[in-house]
Amino acid sequence: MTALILLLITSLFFTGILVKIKNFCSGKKGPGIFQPLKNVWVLLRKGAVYSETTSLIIRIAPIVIFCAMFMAVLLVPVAGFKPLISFNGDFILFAYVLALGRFMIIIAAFDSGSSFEGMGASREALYGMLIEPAFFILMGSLCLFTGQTSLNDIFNIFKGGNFDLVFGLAAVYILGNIALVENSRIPIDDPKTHLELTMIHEVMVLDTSGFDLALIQITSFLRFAVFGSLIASVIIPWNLPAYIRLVLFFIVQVLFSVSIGIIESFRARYKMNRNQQYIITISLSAFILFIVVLLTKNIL
Amino acid sequence: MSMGIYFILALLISALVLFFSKKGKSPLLAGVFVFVQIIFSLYAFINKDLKELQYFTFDALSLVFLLLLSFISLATFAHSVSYLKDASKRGKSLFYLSFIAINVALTGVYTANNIIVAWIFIELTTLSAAGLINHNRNMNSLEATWKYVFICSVGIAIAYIGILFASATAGAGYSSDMSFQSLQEIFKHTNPVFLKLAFLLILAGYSSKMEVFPLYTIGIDANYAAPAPVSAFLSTALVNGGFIAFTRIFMAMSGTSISLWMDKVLIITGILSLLVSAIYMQKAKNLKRLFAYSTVEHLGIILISLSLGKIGIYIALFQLCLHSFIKSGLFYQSGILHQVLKSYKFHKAGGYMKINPLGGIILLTGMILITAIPPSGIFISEFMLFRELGNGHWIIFIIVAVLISFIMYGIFTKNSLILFGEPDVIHPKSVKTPFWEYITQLTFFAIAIAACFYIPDFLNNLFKTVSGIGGEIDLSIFNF
Amino acid sequence: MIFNIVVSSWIGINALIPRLFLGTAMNFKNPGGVFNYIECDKLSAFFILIINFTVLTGFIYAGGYLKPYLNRKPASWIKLHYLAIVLLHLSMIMVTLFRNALGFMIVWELMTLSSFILVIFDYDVTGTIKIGINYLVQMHIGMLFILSALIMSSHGCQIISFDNLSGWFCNNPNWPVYLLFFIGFGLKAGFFLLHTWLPDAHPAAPSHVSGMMSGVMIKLGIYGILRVTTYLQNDLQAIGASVLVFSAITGIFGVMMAILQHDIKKLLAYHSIENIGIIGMGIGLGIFGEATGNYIISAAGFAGALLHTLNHSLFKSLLFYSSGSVIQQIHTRNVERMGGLIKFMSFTAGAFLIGALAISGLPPFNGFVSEFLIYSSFIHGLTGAGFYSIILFFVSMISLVLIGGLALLCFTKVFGIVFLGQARFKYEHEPKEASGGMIVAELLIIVPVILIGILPVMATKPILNVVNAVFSSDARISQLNIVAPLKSVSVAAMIFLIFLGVMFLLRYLVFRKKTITIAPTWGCGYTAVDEKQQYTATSFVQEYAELINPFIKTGNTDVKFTSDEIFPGSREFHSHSDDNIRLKVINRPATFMVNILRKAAVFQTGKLQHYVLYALLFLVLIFLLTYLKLI
Amino acid sequence: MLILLYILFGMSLVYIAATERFKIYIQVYILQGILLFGMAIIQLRDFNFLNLSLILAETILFKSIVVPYMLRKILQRTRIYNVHKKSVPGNYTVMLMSVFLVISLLMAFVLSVPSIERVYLVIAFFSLFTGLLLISARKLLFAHLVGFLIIENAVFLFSIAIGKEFPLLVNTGILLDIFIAVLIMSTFLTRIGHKMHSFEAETLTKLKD
Repeated sequence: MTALILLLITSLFFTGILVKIKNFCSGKKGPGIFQPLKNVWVLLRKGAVYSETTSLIIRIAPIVIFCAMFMAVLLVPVAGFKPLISFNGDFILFAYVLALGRFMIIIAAFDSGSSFEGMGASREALYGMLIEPAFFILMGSLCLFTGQTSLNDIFNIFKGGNFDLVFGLAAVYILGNIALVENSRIPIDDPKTHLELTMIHEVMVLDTSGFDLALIQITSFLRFAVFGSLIASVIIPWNLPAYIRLVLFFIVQVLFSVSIGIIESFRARYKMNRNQQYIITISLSAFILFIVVLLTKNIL
Repeated sequence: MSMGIYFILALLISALVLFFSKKGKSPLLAGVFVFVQIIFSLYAFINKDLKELQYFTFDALSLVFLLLLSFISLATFAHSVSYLKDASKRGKSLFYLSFIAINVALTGVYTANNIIVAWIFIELTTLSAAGLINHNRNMNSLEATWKYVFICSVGIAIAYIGILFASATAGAGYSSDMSFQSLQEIFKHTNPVFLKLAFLLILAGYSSKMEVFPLYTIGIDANYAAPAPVSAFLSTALVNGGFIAFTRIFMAMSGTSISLWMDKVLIITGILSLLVSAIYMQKAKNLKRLFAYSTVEHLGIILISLSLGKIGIYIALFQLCLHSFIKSGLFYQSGILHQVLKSYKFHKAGGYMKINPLGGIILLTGMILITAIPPSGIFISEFMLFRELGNGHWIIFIIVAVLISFIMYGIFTKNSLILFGEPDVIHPKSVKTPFWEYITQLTFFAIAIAACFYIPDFLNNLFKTVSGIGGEIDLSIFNF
Repeated sequence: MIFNIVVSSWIGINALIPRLFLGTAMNFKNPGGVFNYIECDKLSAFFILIINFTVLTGFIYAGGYLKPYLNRKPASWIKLHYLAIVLLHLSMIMVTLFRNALGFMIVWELMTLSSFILVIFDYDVTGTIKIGINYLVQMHIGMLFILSALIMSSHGCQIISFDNLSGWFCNNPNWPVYLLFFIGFGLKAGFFLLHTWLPDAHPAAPSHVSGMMSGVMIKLGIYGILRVTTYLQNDLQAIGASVLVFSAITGIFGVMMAILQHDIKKLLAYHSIENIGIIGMGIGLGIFGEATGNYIISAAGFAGALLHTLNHSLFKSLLFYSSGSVIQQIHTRNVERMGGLIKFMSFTAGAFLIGALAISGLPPFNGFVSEFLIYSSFIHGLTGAGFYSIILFFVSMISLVLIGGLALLCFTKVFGIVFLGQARFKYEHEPKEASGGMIVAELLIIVPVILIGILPVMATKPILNVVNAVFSSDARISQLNIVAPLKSVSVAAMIFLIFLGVMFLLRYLVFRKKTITIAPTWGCGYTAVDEKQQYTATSFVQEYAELINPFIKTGNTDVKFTSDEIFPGSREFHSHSDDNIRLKVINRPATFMVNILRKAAVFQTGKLQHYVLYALLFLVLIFLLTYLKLI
Repeated sequence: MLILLYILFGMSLVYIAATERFKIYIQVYILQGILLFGMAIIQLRDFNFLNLSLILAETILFKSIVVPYMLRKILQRTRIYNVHKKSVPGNYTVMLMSVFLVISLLMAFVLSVPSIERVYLVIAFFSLFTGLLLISARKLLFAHLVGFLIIENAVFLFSIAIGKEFPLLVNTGILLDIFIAVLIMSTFLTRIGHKMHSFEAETLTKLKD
């Protein structure tokens, strides 16, 4: 339960911080931290505009996407606070609910019959397909390392073993990259969408509005929070007392958002056709991690 | 005695046919003869192993095929009646005359217990077949008949030389009685070189009758040129005759020192036959020739199974009987098909399934049965064949399997052209085929299907006695 | 009259089955008669259940689907078609029941035969017959493989039967016979390299037939493999590993090809290959688990395989049926010519969507459950196993992940292109919603699809019973380690659904007073948007196609401009992806052989002299062989 | 005495193989009939009326009178006397004949058994090969028919060589068979000649795939 609450809290201000950092780096003042929430609130109170080509799909999709994300939230441990649902192999469910969300957003993009959204959809599908193995390879190697099969136990890496720190950091690196891809940030995608026919994520929601758009934005907040807390639970030792973990958790979250902000402001975006390479590289690095784990398990 | 009566009746009826040829009573008389034929075979079946006129015996082998013959000749007669509706009186009488003659000759071949007598009747079948093949009196039939008669005669002459050799060096002290039982004794003491030579010559000679390699071609031409019912008769009853005449000699020789060698020769012949049929099925342009090639295929398989000892003989008989039923049914159907589509050619005829659905379905069924796909009874025999090949003869197993697959491919591709293809010229279905013409095929196919699930005991026993199996091999796979 | 036969046959069997299924394995042994060799253990019972259900829906669907054909085809042909359906059903059931070779072979071939007749239903469409014959012959070859394996394994036994296998496997190396069996049954199931008949046969057949064939008939290949697997004694590790790897390749190949297809039924056919791969993975895991004595792996693997068999039979038939309704309406199988159909046939669209979600293995549908089982088998293997087996498991698990991702890509494409957006071309008549029978059939399938997704335990427990009964595995362990996670999965699914409901309620409340305006799609400022500018299937998968170009070539055919034409005329361009495996492995050798045969046919000159000469040559040949002591 | 007959028979075979004129075929065939009669008489073990008459019927009556008559009839009916084609040149055929002679000698020696007159075997094989040569090397149906007749002579020689007497009934059966065969063949040959005014075997190659 605590895990859920913590997640929700972090998801509230995460994007805000991110935007703040970006503005700061580009020497602007920028809106307050809670501006994104305000936007969502505004959207929630608005009506909706639907394209005439659309069907039921675009009306139900955002809700399904949101619920799928919420399921993912329920599965994620937060720095030693048990998630609501946890069982052997729950990370499979985790990955697949994310996939469910992806499926829905893609067909929602198709629904408007727009000539742009399909493009975004195709990219989303391809990159999603490519990034899933990275996550699984990571999980698999952590399974192998810890001998556990549920998220809650897997991420409890820090037991003072020789290689814990190494693996922890490697895991963090990979998770960070995955997070960038999943949340479609720079270097994969540019939420500000200076064309390249308006990138991936933003283009898919061109024809969503009002309540639906709000849901989708909340979903992206949650997604950030989820990955953030995964990272947090990797690098925070679980055997610390609860309050310290709490503090550490928030610090990690803030750091995560700050780092993303910094990346976004100081790093250029890849050309679209280079993205595949980048994503495959992530999987590759995950695989290297796996090999290392395998060797440590079987040789040392 | 009964044999004598049968011959006399046959002679009488043929005389009457000649006599009444102007009146056009010949169909009736032929019908009477067929009746006689059936009665005769039933009589033969009732008192088995009866020796008649010293040269004929109703042993199990002959009984099986006598019964078969009575079936086939009845059906053939029925179909020829409708086929000859608008033939000239003279043509009719000639046709029925030869029909009676070939029936008599085949009965002789089946029942003869003497190698020479069998030979004589074989030659007779050739001669009487000529009248049937040439019925249409066009260039094709003339050519086919000439080839058939000529090559059969040559082949049979060669076979005769073989027989002479076989009986040659029995040495003194052995009776010159040429009945198969005594031959069995004689061969045991014959010089193996002579025996091999004899076997080879006989195989080569009778191959013209059995429609296997090397002299299979004429049989195919004959089947092609003859009227459809006649082809049905030729490629079943006549082929069976050749098979019997050969098998009796083979069984007489199988006790001797050359039996292993014979088996190998048989396998080579069988595989070559399979090969040629596989080859020419890819090329065949004509439905009847296709069926003829499938006859070659089946006889090849039968030769291979003959080489597998007692159970092999059992398999051969089983397959031959079912093949007779299915193949004759197919040929009857092809006759109807020709009435409807006016052609046997694959590139001309087509769309049979649309034009004549019942016939189409029958053709499809026959095609499925002849390729030994269950529920065809042939599947059982091929299963047993493979089982026998399975212990030791894996190479033959593979060869046969491959060739059979090719043959299956050929049959289906070609037949589908007729069944489903687009005809280049669509004939309005002028002739309305009466339903009774389908009955023969339906019954025959029904029998062939039933054989897949149940073998009547008397037949099973007949086969067992022929192949000399007795009880020692377990045929309980037939239990269902 | 046909109808009555069918209905009675099902009522009989459906009444019979649950008893068999729940009760212990029953075993007729009354002497003589057809029941002599029949034996129905739980495995058979399980498959019989699947068969009955799918054939039932298929038959209901057929009623609606065949309506347009009734006046176009001869009545007897339609009758034959129905008869073939009955025959197919009965023979499939008998296949699961027979143990002795002859009976098994007969019904096996009957199954092939009846399905052949079903496939060539549309015989006047060019190519259908060729495809059908190709299918028939390949199945025949497969039969010969199985036959040879059976004969080899029951060498010296009175009756050739599967029961001899255990004896043979005890005393001989297992893999050769198992390989033969695998090829034979794999041809039916459509494993990699043995699949070539499948992508043609399914599109050629009418949709209910494709549904039945892909749903259950190819599963009987799986049944055969499982049946043989039950007798395995040694070589387990090698066999399991090879099956695992082979299946992984199969799965990836299937889905890779599927994405590039634009013929909707061909696409679904390739997906059958993919799913067969997944099932095969389960089997491989099971064997491997037995080899290493790790019962969790084996139980989870086998259970996953069986459950996925069931699930695939459900959602694949669902997909085929719904796509069939579409094809029936717009008379083409090319997805590029569809679009916006959800507005005309909303139920079909919904059914297809559910099927798509299920086949992509997404929760809360049944596809996820079976894949979850296989995954859990994998991760159990990861946590405790040797060095090499870990690598094996890991790689094949990743391939399973890839399969999932690719399937998602593929089905978003299909659903999006076919049902959403606007019609890309004008339909010759307004598409109408499928007729009652078809809808009923689809509903019948949708119910278990969702039920299994929400209550996996309900489906998994009996299957675990089957596994425990048939394969050597420990009931307690499997209950503990396999059912427990599924319980929480179902809890999660429940929560998800409840939450979904709540959100819909919320949305309703929010929108109650709001103004909902309908406007044209926003074209980013570009106003003259028309349906031709929609994203097409080809462009959707273009990046992917470039990515996998090394493995699967996709070619374009277009007409080049020549220098002399000042006003270029109309051009036509279309891209295609061809199954190189089929071309290289099957077509070329087959055509090669046939050509050789054709060439060999020069000997028939029609000249009488030559015929006599052949006889002489034959004599000489035998002389020589004898003289040289070759025979 | 016998030796002379053998040699004559052999000569006749060589001659018949070399020539291509139908008239000569017929004459040589008559000659062979007479020769065979001589051999049979000499070989005959027990003189009784039945055997004598049978041999007479088989050789003189059948081979020297009836069959030649039918052959002539064919020629008259179809009015085909002269030869157009010559497939294998005469000298080659003669060479082939010598080869065959050697082969038949070898075979006779291979198959030598005390109970068989070796010389008969040689001649029998020789005539068998000649017949086959006629059938396979000549392109005229008439020549084929003659070849068949020569083969029948070979059969007769074999039966003499092996020296088996079959019961009368059987013998008559055989005789009848051959007779009808020749009869039917000649009728068909006549038909063919009528239809196509030549004995070209080439024209009979319609039937093939």
